[in-house]
Amino acid sequence: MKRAFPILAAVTALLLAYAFYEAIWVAPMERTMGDVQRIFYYHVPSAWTAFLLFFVNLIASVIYLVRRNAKADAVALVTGEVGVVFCTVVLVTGPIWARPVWGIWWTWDIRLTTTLVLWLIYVSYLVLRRFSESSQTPKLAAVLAIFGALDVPLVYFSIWFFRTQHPQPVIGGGGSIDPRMLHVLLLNWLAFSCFALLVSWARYRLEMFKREVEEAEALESLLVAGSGAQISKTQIPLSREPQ
Amino acid sequence: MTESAATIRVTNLIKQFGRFAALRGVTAEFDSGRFHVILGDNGAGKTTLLRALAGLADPTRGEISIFDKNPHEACREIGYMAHPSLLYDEMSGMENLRYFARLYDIAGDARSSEAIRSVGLDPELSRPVGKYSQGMRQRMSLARAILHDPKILLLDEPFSNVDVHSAQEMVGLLKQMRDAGKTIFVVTHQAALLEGAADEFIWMQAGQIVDRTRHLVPDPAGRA
Amino acid sequence: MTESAATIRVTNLIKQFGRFAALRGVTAEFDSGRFHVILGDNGAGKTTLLRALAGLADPTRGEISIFDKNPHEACREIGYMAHPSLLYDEMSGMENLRYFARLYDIAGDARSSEAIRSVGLDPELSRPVGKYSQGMRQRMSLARAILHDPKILLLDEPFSNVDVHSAQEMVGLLKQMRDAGKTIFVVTHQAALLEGAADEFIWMQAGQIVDRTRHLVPDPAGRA
Amino acid sequence: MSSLRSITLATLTKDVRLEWRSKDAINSMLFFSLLVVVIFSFSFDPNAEESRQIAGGLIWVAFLFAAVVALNQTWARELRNQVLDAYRVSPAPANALFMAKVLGNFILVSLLEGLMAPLFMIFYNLRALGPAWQLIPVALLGTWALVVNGTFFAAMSLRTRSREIMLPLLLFPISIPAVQSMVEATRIILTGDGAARFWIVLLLTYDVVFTTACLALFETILQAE
Amino acid sequence: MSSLRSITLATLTKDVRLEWRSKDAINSMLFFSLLVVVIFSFSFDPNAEESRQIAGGLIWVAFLFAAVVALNQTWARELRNQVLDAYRVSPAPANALFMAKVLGNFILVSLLEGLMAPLFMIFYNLRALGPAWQLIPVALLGTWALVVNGTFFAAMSLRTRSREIMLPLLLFPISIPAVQSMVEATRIILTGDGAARFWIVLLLTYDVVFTTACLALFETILQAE
Ligand code: HEM
Ligand SMILES: Nc1ncnc2c1ncn2[C@@H]1O[C@H](COP(=O)(O)OP(=O)(O)OP(=O)(O)O)[C@@H](O)[C@H]1O
Ligand SMILES: Nc1ncnc2c1ncn2[C@@H]1O[C@H](COP(=O)(O)OP(=O)(O)OP(=O)(O)O)[C@@H](O)[C@H]1O
Ligand SMILES: [Mg+2]
Ligand SMILES: [Mg+2]
Repeated sequence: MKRAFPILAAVTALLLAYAFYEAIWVAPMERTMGDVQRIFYYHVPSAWTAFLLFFVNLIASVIYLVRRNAKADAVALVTGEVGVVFCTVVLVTGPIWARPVWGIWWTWDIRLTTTLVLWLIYVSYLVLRRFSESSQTPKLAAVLAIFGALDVPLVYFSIWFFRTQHPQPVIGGGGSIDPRMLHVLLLNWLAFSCFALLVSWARYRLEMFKREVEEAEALESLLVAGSGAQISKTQIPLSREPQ
Repeated sequence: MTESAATIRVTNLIKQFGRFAALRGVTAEFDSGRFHVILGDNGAGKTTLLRALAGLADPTRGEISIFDKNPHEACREIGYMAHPSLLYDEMSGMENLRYFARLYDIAGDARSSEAIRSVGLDPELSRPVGKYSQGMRQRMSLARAILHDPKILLLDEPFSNVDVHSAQEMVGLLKQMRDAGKTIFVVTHQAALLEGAADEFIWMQAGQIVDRTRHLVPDPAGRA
Repeated sequence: MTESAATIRVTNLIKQFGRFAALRGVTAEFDSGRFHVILGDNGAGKTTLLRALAGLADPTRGEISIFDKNPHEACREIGYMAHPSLLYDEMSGMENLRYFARLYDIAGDARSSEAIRSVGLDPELSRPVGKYSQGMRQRMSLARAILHDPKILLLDEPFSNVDVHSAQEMVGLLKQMRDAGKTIFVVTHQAALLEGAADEFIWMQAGQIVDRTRHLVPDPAGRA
Repeated sequence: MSSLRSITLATLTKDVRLEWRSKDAINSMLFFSLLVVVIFSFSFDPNAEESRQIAGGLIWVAFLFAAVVALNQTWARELRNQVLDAYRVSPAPANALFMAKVLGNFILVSLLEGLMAPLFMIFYNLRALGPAWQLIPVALLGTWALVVNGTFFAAMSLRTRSREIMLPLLLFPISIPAVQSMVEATRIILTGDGAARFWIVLLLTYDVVFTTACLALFETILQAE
Repeated sequence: MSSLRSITLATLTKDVRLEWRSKDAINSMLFFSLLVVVIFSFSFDPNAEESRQIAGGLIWVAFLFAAVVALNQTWARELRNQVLDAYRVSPAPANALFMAKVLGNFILVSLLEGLMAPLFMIFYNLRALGPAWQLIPVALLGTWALVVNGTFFAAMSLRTRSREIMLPLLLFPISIPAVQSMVEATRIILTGDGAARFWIVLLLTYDVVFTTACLALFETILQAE
């Protein structure tokens, strides 16, 4: 187990490098959009990875609520954080791509809007975690995660009627794509997933470590650290009030 | 005094607030029908222990069993009184108790006025609780805790701000309740008030129970 | 003890809340440099009297003169401690005092940490006051009251919720301050704590001063 | 079950009575909404055609913000003297408290809407070209959607720093589909082009889903200390 | 006088520090602004010509909302544990407290405005056709007007019994001239037809008059128990 982490790190680095090479030099150039289209290999895998992470977040949150398992909570926290990062990548690469091909940075299109709302929901999740003062933050956060997950399909329906400008889904959506592009795309996705796993894992270990340290510190901080007990360190005298 | 079976069992209770642990492994058993007094310095963890027993603070680790149930399930048997009054400042005492009686499914006002009278206040007082004097508020808070006639009373400094005469009456009331079979826990810094009345004194220090004595001894064994 | 001139003069003080009068004509003179203890049942009007002296409650009728000034003008000479802590829950003790020091135009942190240390707390404690235990908060509140080294101290139940040992230390502190020439008023229900220390016991009942005694007599004349 | 109903009722009665004594929430809401109407009427010449297009948005944004102001105070009273603890140690079901608070807020916000809607109609010369009666289910369902989630998140933000600002942060992202449906439905009804049915059904779904979720999870929130 | 300044500063620093406790405060405010803008764009089609017409009104509604949320909690902190009493027994001048609160709210609301305005500009494709720099004095003066009266009335509502009905009834008519000036000035600047000078001067007058009045009367309000 100890050795799995460096191995994963090495594999991820190799995969990312190879996928980068494939995306930039090997994949065929798109006819109408030109080289800008290569952003595709980062845009789409990021989106898929973010979805995956948010899904894991939901599962972990449910597990936490049922089992009260601290590990599940750490997983939820970590996937929330990393998911927001990947979602941000989508929201940044999207407009960068949109500007040259559509001529605008942003439009209220169904796919764009759902992504934005998804991002908003999970940012509010992180804000709650950051601002909570309760020792029960995990519970509150898990509940919010479930609310967020329930909201997503509704968001999707509520903007169903927006005219769309964004390409249809590649897989299962009936769109057609050059198989070589698809190959590169899937490769990139694999690399991104490994990367996400790697980062989440590191973050998870850090989080668990932080909690252990906190607990140890808590139990050690004896009376001197705690209260105004210095003056009465010696003994608690009894009341001598005559009644 | 008959030794009854332990009804409250606390096992290795730890309560952590961030970097600080207010309870560091409390293990104890308490018999029912007895009058326990919890003593200790400021910050020793007495309030935290009481809140855990009342089911208000989920312990970080450890277990509490009350009549073999957890504190939440046993909530009907528990009466809790805290530092803050746990009353609505804008309503009169009677209105407050009437509302809380509904929460415990107690019908009629009889029980509410009985509770108010038993702490030496007047059920007719129409002033809102926010305008009571500190000691009156404290007593009304006790009335709220005993309203549903619980088997276990958890009282956090019930005598602070109460005048000596009324405090003695409150002790009398508690003694009566103990004799009627209730289990009573009182946190206080005025232990002398309870010298004759209490069955056991429990000493806390730095988040742990350091000693339990039958009488109020000046220097209980085992204390540093 | 030398008899100094009366520095606080209260003349026929009446404080009315709607239909109810909490003070019904209090007339008294208090000498400076003495330690006064105000005793009385709950609702007797002790807190109301103290608030009037501090300038927080405008009397309905009657006059207060402190060093021949009204309480507002004399505010620099008065230190007031109340039931509620009068502290910001979100700031640490030191941060609180640092702020209040600014209000009194006291420069530097030295005085603040001195005040905190004198009530037996640690100026380094970084926890916000809201997370202190009840007794710790009470002591910090006393530290706030003595911060600007006032000539007159008005303390409303300073010992409630404070553990016995610390209470005795607080009494010691007050005795020292009295010896340094301060005038001290303490409202309390734990009069026994002050038996040796206080110069005078003032008994209130139903909004009036009914007796003033030198010693803590069990049943002072004039009390029902 | 009967205890759920009776406790809900008791809590609701108490809240209404206390609110009636102080009138805190209704006042700040009223003031806010009046100013909003005034601001809009200054900033905008009510030309019938245009106003109909955006009136739906205006009205609902005003109500959303007013509701947030009111919701922020929902739990304030329970926090003073920690009365909430008294509720938590009692055997009363958490959901009774929740339902009472939701109903209280619902009444309050509906009342406000009842007062404000005519004002809006007058200021903007609005007349619905579609079936006007549909505005009523839209308003009721929409208000419920705002209030049920708002009450829930207000309870959640009790345990956080800077409570007041937390509520919109949590509430707005989750409310987007509801707001969208309310606005669209209102616009369709006012302009009369198209049918609002889809939006009403969506709103209903939203209400059902989130009311269920809130009832299922409120106990957890309440007991989290 | 110097004590007025130093105590104002001390109080302001304390308030800002408490607001600022967490570095996340600014982030959460940014997020809040983003949410408000997003909610608006769900309610109004930002591409529509009409919504640009009322953008001035929209922006001020959003700011007003932020201000009300901020004002509502101005005194809350001083009331908990009755810290206000500690201020009242101290020799510190009442106006120092008032100025500190006003400045604190002013900074908070201005900051939010500074964050929200660019977002509005982007999402609504706004571009001022008149002299854009004038928006800055309008925003500053308008914010000051909202905040100075808002803080004063919030303090007033802490004490008086009759405040219930008084508060909205007083504050509302008093605020209308300010609100009208802000909105008109903004509209004129955005559309570019006419000069906003009259409104800016009106706003300035309003600010001067009410700041003076508040400073003259705050002591009375504070000491009333
Ligand atoms: C402006 C912000 C944009 C955002 C927020 C965005 C968001 C997304 C998301 C979330 C996905 C994954 C959806 C899914 O698989 O269901 C996606 C996929 C995709 N995006 Fe974008 N996008 C943006 C702009 C663009 C632009 C400008 C283009 C190119 C014209 C583009 C082309 C694609 C393509 C080809 C896919 C893959 C189709 C698929 O499998 O779904 N996107 N985008
Ligand atoms: N929510 C909290 N967060 C952080 N620390 C806390 C919290 N509540 C209590 N503490 C700390 O835990 C310790 C024990 O507090 P507790 O209130 O149980 O003391 P106590 O024995 O009741 O004291 P007192 O006699 O003064 O009431 C104190 O040092 C206190 O500061
Ligand atoms: N703001 C108020 N409005 C109405 N009545 C009040 C108000 N403040 C105090 N009272 C009443 O005045 C009486 C005296 O109150 P006060 O607080 O002075 O009593 P006290 O002597 O301090 O009592 P305790 O020992 O319980 O603190 C009480 O009956 C109280 O209910
Ligand atoms: Mg305690
Ligand atoms: Mg008192």
